Order: sequence, then C-alpha cells, then structure tokens
Amino acid sequence: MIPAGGASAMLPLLVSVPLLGGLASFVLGDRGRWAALGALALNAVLAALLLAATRAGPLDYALGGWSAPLGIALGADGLSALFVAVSALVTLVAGVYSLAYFAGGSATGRVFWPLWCLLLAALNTLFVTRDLFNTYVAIEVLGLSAVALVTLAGDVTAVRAALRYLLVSLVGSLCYLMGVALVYRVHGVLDAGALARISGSSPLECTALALMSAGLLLKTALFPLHFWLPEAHASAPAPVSAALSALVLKGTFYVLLRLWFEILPGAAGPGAGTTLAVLGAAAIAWGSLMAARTPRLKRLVAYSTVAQIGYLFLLFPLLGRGPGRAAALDAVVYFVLAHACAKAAMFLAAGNVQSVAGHDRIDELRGDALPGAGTQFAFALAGISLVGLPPTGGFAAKWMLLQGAAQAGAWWLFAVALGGALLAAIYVFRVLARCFDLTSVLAGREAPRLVHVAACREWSALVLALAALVLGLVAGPLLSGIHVPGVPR
Amino acid sequence: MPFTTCGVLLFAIGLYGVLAARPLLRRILAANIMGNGVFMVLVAGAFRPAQAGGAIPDPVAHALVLTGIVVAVSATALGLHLVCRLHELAPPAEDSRT
Amino acid sequence: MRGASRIDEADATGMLSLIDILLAGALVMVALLTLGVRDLFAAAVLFISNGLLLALAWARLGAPDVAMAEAAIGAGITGALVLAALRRMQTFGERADGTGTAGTEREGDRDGPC
Amino acid sequence: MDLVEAGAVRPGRPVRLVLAVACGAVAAVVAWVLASGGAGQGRLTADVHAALPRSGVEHPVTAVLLNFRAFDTMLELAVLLVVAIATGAAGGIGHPGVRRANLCPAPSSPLLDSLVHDLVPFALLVGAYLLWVGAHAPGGAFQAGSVIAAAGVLAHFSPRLRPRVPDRWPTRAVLALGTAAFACAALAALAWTGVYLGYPPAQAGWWILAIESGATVSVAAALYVTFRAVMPADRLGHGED
Repeated sequence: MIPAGGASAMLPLLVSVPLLGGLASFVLGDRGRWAALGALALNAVLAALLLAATRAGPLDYALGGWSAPLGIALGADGLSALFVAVSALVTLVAGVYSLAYFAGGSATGRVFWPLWCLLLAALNTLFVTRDLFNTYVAIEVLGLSAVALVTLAGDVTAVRAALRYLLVSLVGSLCYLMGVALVYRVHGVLDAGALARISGSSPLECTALALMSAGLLLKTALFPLHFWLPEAHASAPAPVSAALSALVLKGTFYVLLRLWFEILPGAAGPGAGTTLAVLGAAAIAWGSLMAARTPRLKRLVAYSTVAQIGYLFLLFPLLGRGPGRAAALDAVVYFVLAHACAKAAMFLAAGNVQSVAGHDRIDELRGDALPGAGTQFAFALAGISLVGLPPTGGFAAKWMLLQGAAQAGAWWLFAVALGGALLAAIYVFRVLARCFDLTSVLAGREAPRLVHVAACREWSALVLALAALVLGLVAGPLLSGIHVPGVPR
Repeated sequence: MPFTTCGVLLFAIGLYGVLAARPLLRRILAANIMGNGVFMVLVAGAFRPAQAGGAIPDPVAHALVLTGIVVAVSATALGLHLVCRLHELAPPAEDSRT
Repeated sequence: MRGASRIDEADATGMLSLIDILLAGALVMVALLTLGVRDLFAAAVLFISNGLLLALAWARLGAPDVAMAEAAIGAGITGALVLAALRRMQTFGERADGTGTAGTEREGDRDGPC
Repeated sequence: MDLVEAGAVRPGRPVRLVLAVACGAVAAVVAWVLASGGAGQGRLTADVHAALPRSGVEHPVTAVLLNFRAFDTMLELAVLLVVAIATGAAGGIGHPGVRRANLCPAPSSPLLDSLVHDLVPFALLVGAYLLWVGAHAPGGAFQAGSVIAAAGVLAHFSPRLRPRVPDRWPTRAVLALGTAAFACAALAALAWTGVYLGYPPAQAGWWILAIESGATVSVAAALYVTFRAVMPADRLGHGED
C-alpha cells in the first residue's frame, strides 16, 4: 500500500470534483447550474494549487493503493499542470458565459451543465492519468460529451455535424485502442512509466504508435484530417465551440505529446516528425486561406483553429532530440495556452455578435449592430494574439518557436511562421474592419440597438482575451516551473 | 491463432465500412465491428492454451474488453439516437425533392 | 478444451482449432455481409448474429465474463437499439437510410450559406 | 421493406478502391507484426492472482474491474451517464416532437403480453443472481445491469408492464446512482483509509457489493432509457410520462 501524500491527493480530486459536480447538477435539474458552477470554481482552485505544487517536482498517486503495473497511477508534472490550469480557466469563464447563454430552466440548460462538468472531468483525467487504457476511457467520455454538447444547438446542421463528429471520434478512439492492444500484446503493461522504461523500437511498437497517432491526429484535426472540424465547431452553441476548439483538441494533442516523446520515444522515426511538421505547415496555409474566404464568422473562427493546430505540430521534428528541444517544448506549450485563451475568447465574442446581429454573415455585419465595446475589444485582442503580435501570448509562443528553430537550424520554420502571421492578419482584420464600419452612423441612420447581451457574456469574452494578453507578459516565470521528465532544462 | 487474425480482419472491415458506407446506420454498425476486432485482438492475446502450463487467461484483458463493450454500446446508442433525430429533422424523402 | 487434452492431445487440438478457424471465418464472413447486404434490416439481423457468434468466440477463448456481457449487451441491447432505430426511421418516412440531405455530406471544406 | 440506399453521397468507386486497399494494407501490417512478435501479454496475470486475496472478491475479473482498475469502471459508468443525458433523460430535448400521424399502434398481442409477463420476473431474477455471483464467478454489475435492461426492453412491449420514466429528479438520481456510488465510495475511502479508492481490506467485499449494486441499477436504467429514446413512441407511450 502506498500512503497518500498530501499534495498528491489533489490528483484524484481533480477528477472527482467535476464528476460529482456534474452528477449533482444532473440530479438537481433546473437548479443544477449552481452546483456545476461551484464545482468549476473548486476545480479552478485545485488547478491553481496543482500548478503551485508541481513547481517543486512531479506528483504521483497510486489509485486504490495498487501500485502501477497492476493498478492505475495518476501523475502530474509541470506540463500536465499547465493543461489542467488552462482547462479550469476556460471552463469556468465559459461557464459564467453560459449562465446567460442558456436560459435558466430551459431543457438545453439542464443538459448542458452536467455534460459540461463531465467534459471537464474527462479532460482532467486525460491530463493526470498515467495509464494508456484509462486514457482511452477518458477520450471516450470527452468525445461523447463533446458530441452531445454540439447537438444542443438543436438544428439540422448541428445534428448532422454532431453525427459526423461522433463517427470520426469513434474511428479515432478505436484506432487508438488498437494501438493500445498492440502495446499490451508486447509489453503486458499499460502504465506509462513502466512502458517508458521498457519500450523500444520493434515493428510492433512502431505499428502501435502509428495506429494510436492516426486515431489521435484524426481527433486533433490535423490537416488533412480536419474535414469534420469546421462544421462541428461552427454549428455548436458558442460556449461549446469555445471548449471544443480551446480544450477538446488539446486533450488528444496532449496524449500525442506524451506518447511520442515520453512513452514510446523509440518508435517514432525521424521522418515521422517531419511529416507531421509538413502537415502542420499545410494546415496553417489551408486553414488561414479558408478562414479568409468563408462568409460566416463562426466558420472563420473554426478554420482559424485548423490553422492554429498546425503550429502545434510544426515543432515535432525538434522535440525528439537535439538542440532546441527545451525551447521547442516551451513553444508548443505556449501555443496551446495562448490558443486556448484566445480562441475561447473569440468564440464567445462571436456568440455575442451572433446574438446581437441575429446572424453571423461577415459581410452584412454593421458597426451599429454589434455588441458593445467589451466584445469588440475581446475579439481584437484575441485576434492580435492569434496573429502573434506583441505583447500577447501568441507572440511569446512564436518567439519561442523561432528561438527553437534557430537553435536547431530549421530556417524554413521562419518562413512558415511569417506567412502564417500574415494570413492570420488577413482574416482577423477582415472581421475587425466590420467593427469600424460606420457608414450607417455617418449617414445619420443609426438604429437603436435592439438586442443586448448580458454583461457577463461581454465580460467573460474579455477576461479570456485579457488572459491571452497576460500570458505574453508572464511567459518566463510560468514556463520556468515546467519539469518534464526527459527534457533537460 | 485464428482469432487474432480474425480480430485484425474485423478491425479493417469495420474501418472500411465506416469510411465507405453510405447509410449512417451502417456506418455505426461498421464502427461496432471495428471495435469487436480490437476486443478480439485483446482477448485472443489473453488466451493461454491448456498445454502451455499456466492455463489461466489474463483477467486484465477481459476487464478491459468488458469496459470497451459498455463504452461501445453507449456510443452506439448515442449514434442511433442522433440518426433518428436527423431523420426526423430532415427526412431524406423531403430532402431529395428540394 | 482443458478436458479434451487428456485423451488425444494432437487430434483434439487439431479438431478444436478447426472449430476455431470455422468460427473465425464465420465472423469475418458475417461482418462482410453486414456491410455488403443492401437491405438495412438484413444488415441489422446479420449484425446481431455477429454478436452471438462473438459470444461463442469469447467462450472458446476462455472469457466467460466477456461472453456473457457480449450476449446481453453486444447482441441483446445493441440489437434492440438497432432494430428500434430502423423501425423509428420507417415510421417517419419511406426511406430508412437516415443519411440526410443529398449533397451536403461532402460539404466539408466548401463554405456557403447553410 | 424498401430500404434502398439513396439520398446521400457515397465516396466514388475509385476512392472506395483506394480505401479498400488502404484498409487491407493496415490489416496486413497489423497481422504481420502480431504474428512476428508480442508475447508479453499476461505479465499482469500473476500480479492479479497475488493481490486477489486482498481485493475483497475471489473472481479475478471482478477484482480488476471493481478494485485494481476501479477508476476505469467509474469513468465507464460516466460514459453511460453522458449518453443517458444526451438522449434526453434530463428531459426535453431528447424526444423530438412526435408527430401524431407517425405514432404506431402499441403491440397488443395476448401471446406477447403473457410471454413478457412470464419472462420479466425471470430476467430480473437472473440479473440479481449475476450481480451476487460476480464476487466469485463470472458475472457482475454490467452483465446483471444489461440483463435487467433487457427485461425492461421486453416489458416495454407490454402495456401493463411498461416501466414509467417520469421526468423528475428520482429518475435522474437512479441514473446517476452508479457513478455517484463510485465517486462517493472513492472519497469515503480517502477519508477512511487515506487512499482514494482504497477500500479497507477487511470490508472490501461489502464495499464492492454496494458499489456494484448501485452500478447495476444505473446500467439497467441508462440502457433502458436510451432504448426508449430510440424506440418510436407509440400511442401507448405518448402522453404517459
């Protein structure tokens, strides 16, 4: 039996708290939103504590007292703590937004809150579990609750998108599970720590990693496996879109990161990382071009996600070995954090625009039919972070990317990063231009704003956008605490 | 082991079905077949022939497959529910006319 | 299987593996038919029989827990769900393929007013 | 039955050919690597049997599901709950407007009725037995829950026995019971023994039985509720709840 260390007991609580919050809000029905919000707030506190605790070193927990190969081990290092923290922030702020988005007592609201909490529980499980099969179950909870949340929009487009999302999700998770089955055939264990010690580069392990990666890449929507994303992310309710883009994709990306560079490092050949980087570059180009062309605001934001996912994979060749590894890992983590905050803010702002204007056709948006300054400012800030202008988190991430690229001598990344920034500027300013479209004001035809959105909806978008800004200022202290096994610092 | 091969084949058949079949219902069935293939690989790996000494199959693999079966039926139920909803929101008969 | 190995080990295992091969082959055939047959109702019935064959396979592989769960959940509940869904779609329209709008399936990367 | 495949786009013949070749290649590679290696599985079998006396049950699969890997099982129950919520157990959205014209008549064959009447108690009994026997022989919460759910599906076709699913909190509590029992037991164990999910070894059997009972009820309820959400509403069901 392994006694429970004080700080380590936080790890199972990070799963229990949102899980129990979801159960309570489900049973309570119409009043459940407060139970859910309480759980989200408590989870945020736990996430902050975890962030502080992992500065001292990684935490471990053997569930049920059964040590690792037999039981399931949880563990957290600086990397997992940052993912847990950003999930806590986005789910809490988007939860506050949802208080006003889903009318109290509505059928959708009653479904939303429990699923929202279970989504968070699945994300936290994904970030702290050290067991490959447990990861599979968490991926399924995550995928199914995400699909169910997409259907809350209720229209045909959303249901069709949700069904396609479900099938994609199933194929992805079953490919992953096949990989797990192969790994289990070779090594007979599922624990990440044990596997990291004994894994090699046999054909069986390479095939297993290929299958797992294929499944996870499908769910992470790396070009050209992104085909399902724009529809699903654009047709979901605004807070759900925010979580899907900001967090759900990052959940499977996190698993990829662990598999490639910690659990099965030998199985990933040098060519594989380069392939992913090339696909990432293609994703940046394709996603940005589609975002610049699409007539709808939410689709624009969704295509921007396709592009931003590309950045996460650009650095895969650098993460394996060689110089620039630490800088590359910092850059990847920072892309995840900055994109999570900025994209969630952008989707929430887009939701406000859609509520006020009654549609999201970009060309028909007028300055006087837009939500208040808070939303517009939030969209602008988030956009600046996505483009990568200082002093935002997006800029910090790009800066680290260029540092890592310079150290590794991968100069072509400079071209990709610059091109990506230009393309992002095009689609972001395409929307911002509408905010300054004052033709009707100048013509003296300013109609009074008919629809207002609740203040908390404006504020939550703004808070997340400000978080993306603040990330640019605290990059040094935030990253100095990351202790990831295998990465020298 | 014939069952390992069978599991791999079921996986591939299911994969092809999900990607290439047309009716959504059939795609859901195909995803189930794919899952059955994975379960087959796991359980076939757990099997220990009687003459090979320790005849006890690996209980962990059985537990994993049990978990997987429940997850599969859940996903199937959600998928079928969505297929029905889609069918009612946009009946194919009406759609093909427009 | 364990009892049989006493009598004539080589012959018994040969016989048993023949049964295994037949069972595995039947599983693959039924899976192919499930995806190949035109009629969706037939596909559903084949799918359920696939579940029952699987339960047999689990029993052969010494996994009675899985066999029981497969028979009850995999074949029973899933089968009931599939048949219920088929019936529901029939009551709503003549076509029960549930595929939705023509032409929108490939919308993927094309934008347009939805 | 006219179930012609029409309406939707299917990948063209060349695309399907490429897909078939790709899937075949996947199968060939996986089958080849499996044939060429991979004898490590079963390494945990000895560990499971060594820890079995401390697990509180005698059946290894139940010990793995409910004790060694209980965390998996808790999340698995959460998967079922997610689907139950999504298909409308929380009320409202799961049941799209039933069109009057599309209601089909309730089956009212006396033969079916009496068959259902006889089978349902038997299925319930089998379910209860499977739950109990799971501690030392094949069986357990999921098998029991699905057999009871099957009884519910049977009872659905009898006007007299059809289970009622009122849209009120007790229904939702029953659905949440399994996951809640797990999550609460995990926390209670944390408070009691200091280990999350670490049941006190002396009473572990009773803890497991309690959790399994809750899980059985929830599994049965969730499976039945999702079946109900997919099954077309007939005149009998309409307006009953």
